[in-house]
Amino acid sequence: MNRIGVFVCHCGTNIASTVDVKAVAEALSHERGVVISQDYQYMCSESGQNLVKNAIKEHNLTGVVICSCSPRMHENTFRKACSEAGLNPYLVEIANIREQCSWIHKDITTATEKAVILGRTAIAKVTLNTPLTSMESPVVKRALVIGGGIAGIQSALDIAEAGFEVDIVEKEPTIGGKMAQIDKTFPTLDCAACILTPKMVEASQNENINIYSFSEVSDVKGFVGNFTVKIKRKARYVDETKCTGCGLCTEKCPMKKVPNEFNAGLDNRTAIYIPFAQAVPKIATIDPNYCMMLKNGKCGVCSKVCTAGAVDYKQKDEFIEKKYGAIVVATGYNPISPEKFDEYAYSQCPDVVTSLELERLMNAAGPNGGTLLRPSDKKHPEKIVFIQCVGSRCDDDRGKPYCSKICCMYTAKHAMLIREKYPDTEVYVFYIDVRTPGKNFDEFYRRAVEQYNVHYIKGMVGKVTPKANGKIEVQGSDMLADEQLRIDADLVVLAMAIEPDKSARPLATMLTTQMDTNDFFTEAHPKLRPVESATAGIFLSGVCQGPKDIPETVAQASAAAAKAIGLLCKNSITCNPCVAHSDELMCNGCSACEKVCPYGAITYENKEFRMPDRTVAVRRVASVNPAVCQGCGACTVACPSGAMDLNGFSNSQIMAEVDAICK
Amino acid sequence: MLKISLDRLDDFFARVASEQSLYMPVDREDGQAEFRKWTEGSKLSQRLNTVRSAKDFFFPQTENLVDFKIQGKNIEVLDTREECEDFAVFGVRACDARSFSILDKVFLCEPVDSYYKNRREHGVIISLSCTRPAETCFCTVFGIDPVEPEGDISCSTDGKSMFFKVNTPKGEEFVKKFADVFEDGDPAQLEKMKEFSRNVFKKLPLANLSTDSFGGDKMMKLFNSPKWAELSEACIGCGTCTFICPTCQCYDIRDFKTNDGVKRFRCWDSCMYSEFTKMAHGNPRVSQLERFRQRFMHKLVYFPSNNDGEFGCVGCGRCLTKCPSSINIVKVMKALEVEE
Amino acid sequence: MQEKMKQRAKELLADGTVNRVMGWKKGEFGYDTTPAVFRSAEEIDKYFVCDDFTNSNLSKLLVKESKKDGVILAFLKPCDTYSFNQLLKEHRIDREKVYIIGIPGGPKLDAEIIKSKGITGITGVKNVNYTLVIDTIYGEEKMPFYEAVSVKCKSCKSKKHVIYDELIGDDGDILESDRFDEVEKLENMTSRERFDFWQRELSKCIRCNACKNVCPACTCEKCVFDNPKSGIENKAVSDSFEEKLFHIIRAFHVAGRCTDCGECSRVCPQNIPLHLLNRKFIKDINSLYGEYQAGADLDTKNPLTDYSTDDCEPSIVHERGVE
Amino acid sequence: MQVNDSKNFEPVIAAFCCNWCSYAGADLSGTNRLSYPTNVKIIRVPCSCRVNPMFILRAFQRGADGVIICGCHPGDCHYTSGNYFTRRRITLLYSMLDFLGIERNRTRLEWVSAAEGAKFASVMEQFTEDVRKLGPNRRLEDLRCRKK
Amino acid sequence: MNSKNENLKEQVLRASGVNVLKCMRCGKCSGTCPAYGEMEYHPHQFVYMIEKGDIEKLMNSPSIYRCLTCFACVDRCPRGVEPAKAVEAVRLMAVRKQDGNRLKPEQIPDMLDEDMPQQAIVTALRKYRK
Repeated sequence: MNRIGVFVCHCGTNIASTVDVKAVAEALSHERGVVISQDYQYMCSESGQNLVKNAIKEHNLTGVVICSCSPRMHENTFRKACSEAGLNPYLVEIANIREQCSWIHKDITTATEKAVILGRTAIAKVTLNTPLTSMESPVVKRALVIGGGIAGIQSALDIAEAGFEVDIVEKEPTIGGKMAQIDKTFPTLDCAACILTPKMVEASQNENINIYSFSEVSDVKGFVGNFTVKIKRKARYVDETKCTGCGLCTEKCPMKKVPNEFNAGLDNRTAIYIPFAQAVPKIATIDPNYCMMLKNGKCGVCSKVCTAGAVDYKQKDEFIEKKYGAIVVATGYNPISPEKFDEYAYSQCPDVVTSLELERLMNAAGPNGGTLLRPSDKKHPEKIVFIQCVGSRCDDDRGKPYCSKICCMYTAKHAMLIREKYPDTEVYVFYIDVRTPGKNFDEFYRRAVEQYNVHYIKGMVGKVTPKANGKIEVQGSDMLADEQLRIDADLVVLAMAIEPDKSARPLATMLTTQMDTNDFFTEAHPKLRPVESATAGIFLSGVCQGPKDIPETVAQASAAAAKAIGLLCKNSITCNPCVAHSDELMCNGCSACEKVCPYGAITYENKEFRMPDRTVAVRRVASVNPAVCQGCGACTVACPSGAMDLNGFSNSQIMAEVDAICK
Repeated sequence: MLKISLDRLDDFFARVASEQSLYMPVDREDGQAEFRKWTEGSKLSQRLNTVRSAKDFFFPQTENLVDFKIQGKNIEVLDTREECEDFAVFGVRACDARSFSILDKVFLCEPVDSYYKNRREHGVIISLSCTRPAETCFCTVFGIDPVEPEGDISCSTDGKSMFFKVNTPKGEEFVKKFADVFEDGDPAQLEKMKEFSRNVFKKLPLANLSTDSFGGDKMMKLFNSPKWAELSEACIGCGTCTFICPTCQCYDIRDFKTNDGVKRFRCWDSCMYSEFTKMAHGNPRVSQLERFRQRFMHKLVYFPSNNDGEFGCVGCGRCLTKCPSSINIVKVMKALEVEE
Repeated sequence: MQEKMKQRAKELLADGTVNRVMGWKKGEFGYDTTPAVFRSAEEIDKYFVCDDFTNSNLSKLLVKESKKDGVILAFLKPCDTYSFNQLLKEHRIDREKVYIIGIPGGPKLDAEIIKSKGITGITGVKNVNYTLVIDTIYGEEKMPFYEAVSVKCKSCKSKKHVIYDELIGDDGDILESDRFDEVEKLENMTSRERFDFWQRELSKCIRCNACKNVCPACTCEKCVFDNPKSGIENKAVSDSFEEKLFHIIRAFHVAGRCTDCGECSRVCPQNIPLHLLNRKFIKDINSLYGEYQAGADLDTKNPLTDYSTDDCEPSIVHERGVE
Repeated sequence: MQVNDSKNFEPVIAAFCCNWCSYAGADLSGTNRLSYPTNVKIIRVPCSCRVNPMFILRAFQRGADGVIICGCHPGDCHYTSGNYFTRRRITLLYSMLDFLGIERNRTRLEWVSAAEGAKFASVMEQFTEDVRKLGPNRRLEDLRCRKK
Repeated sequence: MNSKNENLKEQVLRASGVNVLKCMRCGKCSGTCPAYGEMEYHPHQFVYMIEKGDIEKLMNSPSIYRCLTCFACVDRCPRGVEPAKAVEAVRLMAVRKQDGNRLKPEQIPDMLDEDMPQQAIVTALRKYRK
C-alpha cells in the first residue's frame, strides 16, 4: 500500500501569488495513497527539507511528491534529503508548478487547477516508482592512448605523471607523428624537433608508459572502467628486445630505392629502416613490400651484419589483449591528396609541392640538408607562390567543407622563414581570408607582411601551368585590384586541407563512439564536454576531434588526460540507475535495441530458459550493461515485445502520467 | 399454417422493425453475410450463414457488468444492468438455432447468468430452414434437422411464400403481436420442398461423419491419444474458431480503468489463447497442444458427459471455412475416429 | 511440380540430409490445405500436397521447428523466402536447421472468392487451362482462374527466391507491382473519407488475433497485447478505440520488418484489408527513406533502427495530399 | 473543470518534452514569464526517442485532444542520435494516423532547444489554437473515457 | 534595391539554378577565367552583383557575350557556385528582351577582328547577337 507525502512549496510568492497553494495541498490530500499533504514557504530551505524528512519518518512514507520549481533545479536536493531520512532517493517526484504554472499563468483559478493536475500526475507516477540503487562498477587503473603523435604523447605523459600505467599504441614504427616532420613552429619559430624529441624520450623512459609501436587496435570490448582491447603487433621482422638501433643494417641494405615517408617521399630510404635519427623506439623495421629477403628469399644482408642477431624474417603478427579503464583517442590527421586538383598541376610538375613537403625541403634533416632547393633541378627558387585553402572550405567531393585552421599560420611561417633566409626571394600568398585567431597569431602574420614584405594577394589561383623554361605560370585573381595576375614562379606551395586519419573510422566503430560526416570524432557536448566522447570512458585528444594547431592539441591532450585521470582515480564508478533493462522472458533476441543504442550498451547471450510449456530452450536474449547505458530510452521503443523498459521512466509510469493529465 | 408471400416479406420486416429491433442477415460488399439491424432497404441475404453467429445477440463479445466510480479515496458501486428491450432475430439457421439450447444449458443453470437470461427473455429467434447447404455443413451429424429448425418461430419457404411455424410461447406472443401481417396458407408444396432438401443433405460430403467414437465414456482414451500432437501442429493459436463458433461460451471478466473509476466487463475468451484462464502461476494448459485438445475435448467429450450426451458442436461449418490453417473439428473427429 | 517435390523430399529424408519435411497436407474439399510436418516417405505419399491452394506461408512455423533436433526441409515460395530471411535477420531461426527448397510461387487461389460467387457444396477444384472446374454437389461450375486469385497474389512483388539451398523450377524476377495503388487511392481521399473507410473496416474486427498469430513478423515471445504489464493488453474489442489501437500498434511494430507477404489479410475472417496498413508504412519508408524491402537480404539496416541526419521532418505528413 | 461543449471547448494537450532541451526550454519560458495556455501539460522524458507510439495513442484514448512531442534540434541530442530515431518513428506514426483519417493538426513534433523559451511558448500557443479549432477528439477516443 | 531588380534577380536565380549565397569570395573563378581580360565584369563580380540584384548593369554589359562558357569556373569553384551558369542566365535575360534579334551567319565576316577569340564568335553564333 502506498503512503505518499505531498509537499507544496510557496517559493515565497513565486508560486503562492498565482497558485492557491493551500487549495492544491488540500485537493491532493484526497488522492489515493496520499497520507499527508502540506504546504510550506520554502521547501528547499533547511527547515523545508526537515519538514519532508520528519514526515517520511513519522508517516513511514513510501513516496514523496514535491510541488515546487523545476526538477532541473532541486530534484537532487530533495532526493538527497529523502535519502537522509531513509527513503530511497528515486521515490521522489517533482511537480513543476513554478516554471510550468505559476510563472506563466495569471489567473489564479486556472493556475491552481493546473497545479492540482500536475501534482496528481506526479502522484500517479510516484505510485509506480521503484527504489533504484546505483550500481558500482570497478575501474581498471590503466589507460590506453591510441596514437603516438604530440597529442598522444602529451596525454600519456600527463596520465603517467599522475601515477597510472599508460600504453601508447602507434601504427608507425616510431612515435612522434606529424610534429616530428615539421621544421619550425608558429608563432614562436622554435624548432619542432627540439621541443618534441625530449618529450618522446621522456615517454619512452617513463616507467608508467609502455609504447606499442608498429601496432594497431584490432578489437575493443567492454565499457567505461573496464575495456578489453586487442592490440595487433605488426611483424617488424626485427626483435625489439635485441635491436640496439645501431643502424648498421640500414647502411648495408642493398634495397635503397624505397620512398621515404618521413621526408614526404622526396628522397629514398632502405628496406630495413629507422624512420629518423631521433625515432622512439629506435628500432629498425623491415618494410616487407620492398625487402628482397621477404619477397623472394634472396638477400639476408641485414641479418648477417646485425651483431645483436635481432633480424627475424619469420616474425608474425602478434595479438595481445589487455584491460584498460580509460581510452584516449589521438589518431591525428593527414593532409589530403592534391591529386584531385588538376588545375594546380601537382602531378605534372615536381616544383608544385605541398606544405608538408616544403616543411621537409627546408628541414636540416630533410633531403637537401636544410637548403631550400627546387626538387626538379635543385636550383634555388626565386619566386615562390603559396596557394591557401586547397581543398579546405570546399563544397564538392574533391575537398573538405571545413576550414583546416592551421594553414594560414604555417603559410605565414613558411613565407617568413624563406624571406628571412633568402631575402632575394619573392614570396606571394594567395588567400581567401587570413584567419589568425590566437595568441600572437595576427601579430605574426602582420610581421610577415610588414617586416618581411611577403606579398599577400586576396584571391584564388585558378590555374597553374608548368612551362618549358622551367617556370611555373600561376594565374590567379587579385580581387582587391580587380585584375587577373600571371606570375611566373619557381616553386608553388599548396596548403592542403587536413583530414582525420583513415584508421579513425573503423576505430570509432570498435569504440561505439560517434563521428561526424567528416570522420572527426564527435565530442559529448560541443561546449561543455569537448574532450569526452559520448561513450563514457573514451576521451578525445588532438586533431581526431577537429582541426587544431600544436598548442591547442597539447591543451586538449592534457585536458583529455585530466578527464582520464579523474576516471582512473576512482576505485569504482557509480552508474546512473535510470537505465534500460530487458525482461529476458519477453526478449526475442531480434537485435533491434542493439541497433539503436548509441553507446553499445546492449549485448546478447544465449541462455537456457524454462519455457511456459515446461520445455527448456536456449534463447538469445539482450542484456544491458548498466555501466554503459545512459538512459535515453531509444531501445524501449525499438523493442516490439516491450521487453526493454527504462528505470525511472518506465512504460507504466509514463502511461500513468498520461492518464492523470487527460483525466 | 401461417404464411407471408415472399413479395410481401419486406413489409413484414418493416412492420416488425417499426415496433422493435429486428436483425437479419444482409450481404456485405466482400460477399459475406452478417446480421444487421433492419433499416429501410435492407435485403435479406441469400447466403447460407453469417460470419458471426446469432449468439452475439444474447452473449455479446463484450458487455459491461458493473461500474465503480472512484472519487479520491471513495469507491461507489453502480449496477449498470437495465431491462433489455424486445428484439427479434430473423433468418437464424438450424445450426445456430440449436446453439441456444447448448448456451442455455450453460448460462441458465444455477447460478443463472442474469445478463444472458435478460436477453433471452426479450429476444425472439426466428429460424429459417436450409435448402442449399454448403460442403462444410454437418449439422445432421448432431441430430439437427436443417429443414425443421428450432427457434421460437421457424420459417421455411416453398419458393412463393414464407411459412411460419410457432414453437414456443414467446413465438406465439410474437405472432399474435403482428397477427395482421400473416395469412393462412397450405404447406403441401412446402413438404415436398423439405423432402427434396433432406435428400440434398444426405449427399453432403460430411453427412456420414460419425460421433460414435466420442462422448464422456471415452474420455481418457481420447485425452491421451497421440494424434493431438500432429493435429495441433499447424494451429496458430488464434481465436477465430472460438469467436465465430455459435456454441463457444468462455469469457473473461476484466476491469477497465476509466478516467473516473473502473468498468468491470466481460469479454469472450478463447481456450486457444495462451492467456486463457491464466492464474497466478500461468495458464494451466501450457502448450498449444493442450489448448487445442481442450477445445475439441470440450465440444466432443466433456460437454456431452455433463449434458446427457449432447455435443457442444452444431455442425455449422464456420470453423471449417475460417481457420487460417484449415484445421477444424471435422479433421479432429476423422483423425480420432480412425484410431477407434 | 508436386511429384518432383515429393520425390526430392523423400530423397533428402532417405539420405539423412533432413529428418522432417514441412509442406502442406490435403484437406477435405480440395481447397483446404494445412501446413504440416511429414516424417516419413509414407506420410508424404499419402498426404503431401502442393497445388493452387497451398497459399499459407510456412516461414513462421520454422521458428518453432528450427529449435527441434535435426534438420527440417521446408518448401518456400518466393514470398515466403523474404519472410524467412527477415526472421533469420532477427535471429529467430537457426539457419543450420533448415534446408530450403525454393518452389515457384503463385498465383494461388482463395476459396473464399470462389464461394463469394455463390458457388457452394464444393467437393473438388481443378485448373483446366486456367479455367477452374469446380465439382459441387449441385453439379459442375466453372469460373476463370484469375478471378479466384487471392488478394496477396494479385499484387505479387517478386518471383525471386532470396534464400534457398536448392530450387525446383526456375527462379523468377522482382516484379513491378501495383501494390501501392490501393494505398494511394486512400491517400487521395479526404481525411473524413479515410476515417469512415477505416471505421467501417476496423469495426468488423473481432480481435481473433489471427492476423497477429499468422504474421511472420509477429514472433514475439510475448506479445504486448497478451501482456498485462504492457498497459495495452486486451482480449476482445470493447470500444472502437481498441481495434484502432491494436492495428496501429501492430502495424507499427512490424514496420520495417513486414515483407508484405499478405498473410494478415488472407486469414482475416472478416476480410479487413489489413495489408493496406502495412503497405502504407512500406510506401512511406520507400518514399521518405529510400527503397527498402524487408527480408530481401541480411545486411541492409531496418529503416526504423537507422537514420540519416537529413531525414525529412514529420511536417511532411501535414503538407502532402488532402486533409 | 474543463468544459467540453463545442462553444466553450478547452482542449487537453499532452506535451512530451525531452529532459535536456525542450523541458529546459519550457523552464526558460517560465523563467521569462512567457505565457502559454494552461491546456498544455508537460510530461518529462529523458529523450524524445523515449516516446512510444503507445503513449500517444494512450493520450488520445484517455481524452487528450492533441499530442505534441518536443525534442532537441537534430544534431543536438544529448544522447547524440535519439531524436533522429524519433524523427523517423514519429513521421511514420503521424503519417499512419493521417492515413486512418485522424486530423493532422492533433499531432505535432517540434524541436525546441534549451535556449528557445520564446519558441516553446509560441509553439504551444499555436498548437493549442490549432487543436481548439479542430474541436474535441472524436475519431480516436475511447468512449468509456469520455468526460460526462 | 528596387522591386524590379529583385524580380530580375529571382528570374536569374531560377533560370541558372545558382545559389549565389554559397560564394565565399575567393576569386578562383576569376583567377581561372581565360576571358578575364575581355570582361568588364568578371565572374566573381557576376556572382556578387547578382546577389546584390544589380542585374541590369550586367545585362547591359558586353561581358555577357565575352564569357566563353568554357565552364572552367564551374569546374574549379570550391563552393560549387557555378558562375558560368549565372552568366548564361543573365545573357538569356538580355537576349529574351531583344526577342528575335539574332545573329545571322552572313553578318559574321563584318564582325571579325584580331582580338575576338574564335570561340566567342562560335558562341555568339550559337547564342545571339549583341
